[in-house]
Amino acid sequence: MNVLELRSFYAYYGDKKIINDINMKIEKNKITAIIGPSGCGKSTFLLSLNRMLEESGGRAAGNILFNGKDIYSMAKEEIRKRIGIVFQKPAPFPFSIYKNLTYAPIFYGIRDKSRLREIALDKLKISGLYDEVKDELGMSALKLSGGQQQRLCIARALTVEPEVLLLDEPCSALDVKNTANIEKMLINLAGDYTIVIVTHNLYQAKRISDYTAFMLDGELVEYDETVRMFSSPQDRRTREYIEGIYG
Amino acid sequence: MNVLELRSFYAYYGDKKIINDINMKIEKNKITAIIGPSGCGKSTFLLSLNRMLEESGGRAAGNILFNGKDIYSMAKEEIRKRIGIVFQKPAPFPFSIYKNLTYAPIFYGIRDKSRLREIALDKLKISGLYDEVKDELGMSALKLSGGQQQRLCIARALTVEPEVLLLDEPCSALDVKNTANIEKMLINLAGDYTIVIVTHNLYQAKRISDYTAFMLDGELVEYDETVRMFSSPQDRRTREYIEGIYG
Amino acid sequence: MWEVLDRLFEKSIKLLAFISLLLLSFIILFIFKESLIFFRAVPILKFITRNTWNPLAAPENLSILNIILGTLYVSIVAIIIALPIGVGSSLLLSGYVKEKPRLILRGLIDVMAGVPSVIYGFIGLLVLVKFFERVFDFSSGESVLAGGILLSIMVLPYIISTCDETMGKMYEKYSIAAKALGISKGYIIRTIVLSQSIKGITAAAVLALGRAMGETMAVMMVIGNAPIMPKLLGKCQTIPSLIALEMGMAEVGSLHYHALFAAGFVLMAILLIINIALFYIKRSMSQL
Amino acid sequence: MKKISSILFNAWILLSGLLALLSAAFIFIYIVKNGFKAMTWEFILSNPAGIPLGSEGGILPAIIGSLLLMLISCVFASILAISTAVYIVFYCKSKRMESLAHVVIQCMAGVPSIILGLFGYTFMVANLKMGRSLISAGLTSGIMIFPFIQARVEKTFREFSSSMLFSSYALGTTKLYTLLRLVLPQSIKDIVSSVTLAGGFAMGAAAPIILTGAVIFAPIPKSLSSPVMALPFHLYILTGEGISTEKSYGTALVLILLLFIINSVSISLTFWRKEAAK
Amino acid sequence: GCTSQAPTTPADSEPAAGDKPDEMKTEFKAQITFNGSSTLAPVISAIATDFIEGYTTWNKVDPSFPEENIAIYVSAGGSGAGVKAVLEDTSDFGMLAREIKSEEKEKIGDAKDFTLGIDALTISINPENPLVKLRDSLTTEEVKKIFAGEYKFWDELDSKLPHKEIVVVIRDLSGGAHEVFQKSVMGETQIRPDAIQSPSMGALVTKVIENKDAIGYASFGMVNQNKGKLIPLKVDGVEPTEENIVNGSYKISRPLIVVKRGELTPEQKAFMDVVTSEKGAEIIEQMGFVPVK
Ligand SMILES: Nc1ncnc2c1ncn2[C@@H]1O[C@H](COP(=O)(O)OP(=O)(O)OP(=O)(O)O)[C@@H](O)[C@H]1O
Ligand SMILES: Nc1ncnc2c1ncn2[C@@H]1O[C@H](COP(=O)(O)OP(=O)(O)OP(=O)(O)O)[C@@H](O)[C@H]1O
Ligand SMILES: [Mg+2]
Ligand SMILES: [Mg+2]
Ligand SMILES: O=P([O-])([O-])[O-]
Repeated sequence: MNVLELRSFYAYYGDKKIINDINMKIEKNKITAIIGPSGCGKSTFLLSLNRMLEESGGRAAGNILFNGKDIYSMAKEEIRKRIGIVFQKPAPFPFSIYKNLTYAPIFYGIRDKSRLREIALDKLKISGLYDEVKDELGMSALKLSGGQQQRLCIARALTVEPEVLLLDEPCSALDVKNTANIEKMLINLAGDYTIVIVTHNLYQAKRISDYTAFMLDGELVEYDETVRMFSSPQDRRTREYIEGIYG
Repeated sequence: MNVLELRSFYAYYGDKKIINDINMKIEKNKITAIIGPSGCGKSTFLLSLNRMLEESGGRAAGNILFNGKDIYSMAKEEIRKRIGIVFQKPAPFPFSIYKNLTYAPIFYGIRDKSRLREIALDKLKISGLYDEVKDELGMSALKLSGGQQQRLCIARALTVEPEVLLLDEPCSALDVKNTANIEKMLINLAGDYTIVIVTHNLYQAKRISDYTAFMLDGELVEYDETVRMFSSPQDRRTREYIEGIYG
Repeated sequence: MWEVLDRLFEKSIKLLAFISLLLLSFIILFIFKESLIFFRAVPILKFITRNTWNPLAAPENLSILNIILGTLYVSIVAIIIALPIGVGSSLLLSGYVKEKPRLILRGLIDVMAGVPSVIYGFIGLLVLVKFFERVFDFSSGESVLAGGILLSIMVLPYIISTCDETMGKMYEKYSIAAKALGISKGYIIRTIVLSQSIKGITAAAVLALGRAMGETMAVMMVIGNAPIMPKLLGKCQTIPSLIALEMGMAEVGSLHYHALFAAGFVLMAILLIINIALFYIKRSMSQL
Repeated sequence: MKKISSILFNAWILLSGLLALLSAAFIFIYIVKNGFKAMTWEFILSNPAGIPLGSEGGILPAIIGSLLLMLISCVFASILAISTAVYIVFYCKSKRMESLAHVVIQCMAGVPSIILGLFGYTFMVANLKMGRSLISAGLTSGIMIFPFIQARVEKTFREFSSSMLFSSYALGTTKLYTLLRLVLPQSIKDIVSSVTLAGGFAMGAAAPIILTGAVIFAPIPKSLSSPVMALPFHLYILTGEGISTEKSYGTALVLILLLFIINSVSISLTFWRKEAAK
Repeated sequence: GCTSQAPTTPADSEPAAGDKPDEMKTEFKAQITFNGSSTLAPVISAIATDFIEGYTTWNKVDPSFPEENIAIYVSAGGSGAGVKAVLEDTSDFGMLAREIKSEEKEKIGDAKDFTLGIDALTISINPENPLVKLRDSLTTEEVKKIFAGEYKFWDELDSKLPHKEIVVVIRDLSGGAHEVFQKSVMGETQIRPDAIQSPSMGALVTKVIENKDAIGYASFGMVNQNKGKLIPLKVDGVEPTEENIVNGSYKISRPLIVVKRGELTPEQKAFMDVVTSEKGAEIIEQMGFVPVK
């Protein structure tokens, strides 16, 4: 089943076309990886999916259907609630860990203390951060290590119960251990959430994703099951990109 | 032959001990990689080697010998001239490419125009940047791409003819292609320079280094030839770290 | 619920911002309007190119070339004195003073900037002017130079705080990389911080020039207020002091009254040009 | 050659630092030394007296008046200036509107305070019949500090990490919620410090209030429409009419001390913020 | 004296006399404002402070007044500002340290003015000026030449004096003194344009006190307040003394005037009665001026 479907979708910054005529379906409760060289439009692609593109000054054309409904006809707040995003550089709010996790739920009207606490702890557990911080929920989130901050941001994105989780190079600034933690977590999440992850680490794409999309200059060059894509890429450019360096 | 030797070396930030009793020799004209989880003290270790630790508010105890002489008994400017360092985030000076490369030589008293030009072009060639920028030496260095900036910073570090080059995660913000360029360059440099590189990318350590040191909580857990280290780690913790994820 | 509040908030913010901008525009237009009446009677060119100011003659003789020149002269002298000192101090602050003392010093600089001009004027009259008379044996110490020196002390805090801001950032940004090359602090400050702060320094100079030209009370006490062609060691008159001295008597609606507005308008026009320049300097700086 | 230029350079920056420090120290010491004699509790806590008025007694109504003027101008200016800053940074979508706003504000920042005084008098006091009053003078000073507050607050907002804003919007929260729960807690200290600093300027300025509301004698004002005494104007009269040098220095000292107190509030706020950020 | 009850039914406040309740309803103004001459402002404020401290509320001044706090405000901006404030209705009373010009009176319309005292402009010099020992009088012609800039150095006035520049200090245009001096001494002749314009009488006097070569027209009141620090010269042999000023033989004098448009309200009258009373005169005298007897 498809959660998201792009139909001749274009994205622009000013007059510059960044995403060029993409048609693509993203399957529910699977992990889809987006790969491609720097500047090819991966981040822009991701931002388009939950209308954050508008906030960064971009402009979209074409359709993106979310469960069959065009996202540009829905309220952007709702879209963002249902499609969460996590960026490359973790940006925890300068509050306590706990407050980071209740920030959005409070906005969505949850006032009940015990309910809030439940949400916070639940998401911390999901993101594998619980054991590391359970005694320091009041500590400023800025004091966490990079990897912990990133996991906190993922937990925070989950507090609004999104159906889709977009991740933009979430591990690029992290060390092996933290990366492993996050990958483990994503694989666990995949049962309940649809995950789209941008990565420049091909090994990572290979390790965790079910589907992989290769982008070049704003175009979708190839899109296939990960296993197939890495073993027998159809397009010459994909092959070059995958084999190019470490081949 | 050893260029650097640490003897029961400790480093502190305030009262916090970051580097704990390290004894280690670094071989000349080889690449030594430092690996270890985030926060284990890799950067601090590197900063200690050319006394930049003092600038970031840290404090050292114990000895580091550079060609047999204790670096803390030498002028820190001299140490830094002879042991260059390049950081994770490239920080070119806000001058032209050319001026970035002549900045330090002029400080060290070189006035002769043709000599300066020679140095600049030479280092550009070594860092593999020459072909890309040869027609635009007057362009602001800030306009270069991230990977180019990083290579420029390496070239700049080389302009003072250091004997040792320290690199702190130089590729973590770069894409595959730029990373490959820099790795190629480092391998080329290894004949003439001693290189110490901190990386969180185990593959990178494996690909380019002769020796690898694994640090944990400020201690040197294991230090060996890279091939040996990755094939048969002696320490349980090293094994766990290396295998932990992709094992 | 938030959506409703959000819309309400956005509306009121827009309204308030709109009111503010409208108010400011109104004030500017108001001053413009009051001067326009004067320019109908006296052509603007005559107003700014002749040099006799005598509102009591009949018919009045109202031209302010001398006064414009006086305003510029005093302010430029002030900048010439204050800029090197201010830039030097900021370089010192940016590289050689630690974070905490620097914060305190910056606070003190803010206090300096807030010392009322009446106080400066008072000290200027009793100390500076007298010093000139004693030491240099001037017949009277009121002069462009006295005004310039006093003003230079007054604008110094503005220059320092504007420069220090850019310079501090520059130093922070590049010092580690430069130190890693074994380069000394002095050389870093001299070659990177100074050369990269040129735009910041220009901005500071322009800001200070604006302050200096608009300063009233202090300048009025030490320049002698004689509407003659200004000389460095002679007396002069500035537009703000002209307005301050004569606004009391100029009856609303009289030509003299409108002439004072017109003088203010000329000052604003000069300042506006300077400020627009500043705006573009700032913008090109942020694009860096 | 390298030596000489570096020595010259060091001499220059040291000397200028010294000069700047000396001139500041001179002004403070001069005022403190001369004003110290006048500083008694009676001077601070009583009304001016004597013939001519002000040659004896104290300056209590002027202190209160100045504080009230500061309060009014701060409240007025900060509501408008902060709203304008919020609008420009968070709501204004058109670049042209933004530039236009900046030009108007820059333009205003360049208007000398004496001209604002003239405006305040003609428009508020005479045309609107608000009379010489606390409110006219406060509003005129408020207009004077508006550009200052606006610029500083705008800068504070602009420095706020855009990735945090981005993250907040990405959670589907609205702008208002983000502003209230995320931006405000982080920038409130900077805002307060800008406002207090501006308040200090408003308190020290004589030019905008001479025509719009300051008088030689008034008791502590009871309504917005009463004229007030104010420290800078009192100082101006004491010196201008040669009434009493001792009391002038005393008044100057009180004014500086008040500024000092206000500024230390702002300094400690900045300190606090920097500490908290660590 | 000030204790004498303000007349409740004086001839010149007709409306109030007839109908008291009506007066209460319409416009009792507890607040009186003055603006204008910086010379006169301290005098009025001193009287006002006394008045307020003595009575506190209006009903203590006159039982027929309501029990409201007395508020009298004085501000200063120069004599020009006094006329201006009355014309523009921004103050109840204007204060002037010069004659009201007839065209000003005309513009005000129904002008009521009270002359409170006389001030003189003394031609004053620094005590260290050698002129003090040489002569104690200047002729009007000499004064005129000095101020017009015909004499630029002291030795041009008298060859025994040193060759030093004469520093002429004047008031700015908004002060009453400027006009008085122009009219009674300079006539058609212009004052030299490079004279120092002091923003206030205090600054003018300070300048003369501080500068050995300075000469300026210091107010008689200020000279009395700074006895010995500056030396007033005789003009045409006439010394600026109280007597000479009153009898008019010292010519450079100016009246101290309070002016108002229209009739005084009873409460304004109550205050002005005190101003023009013995008590007021005393204060005027204390300030160094000559009260009108
Ligand atoms: N806010 C923006 N305004 C204008 N242009 C932008 C903006 N963000 C990105 N771009 C441009 O859009 C193009 C695609 O950028 P994008 O960030 O999507 O690439 P990417 O594939 O994510 O690259 P990377 O791997 O380096 O993150 C680039 O050329 C970039 O310069
Ligand atoms: N300037 C500093 N002041 C105080 N403590 C510091 C400073 N720099 C680093 N530390 C602390 O020293 C410890 C080691 O830091 P270091 O940067 O050396 O780790 P690292 O191994 O380089 O980590 P990473 O892989 O994340 O870069 C950390 O606990 C860190 O909090
Ligand atoms: Mg990207
Ligand atoms: Mg590190
Ligand atoms: O008393 P004056 O201010 O008019 O000189």
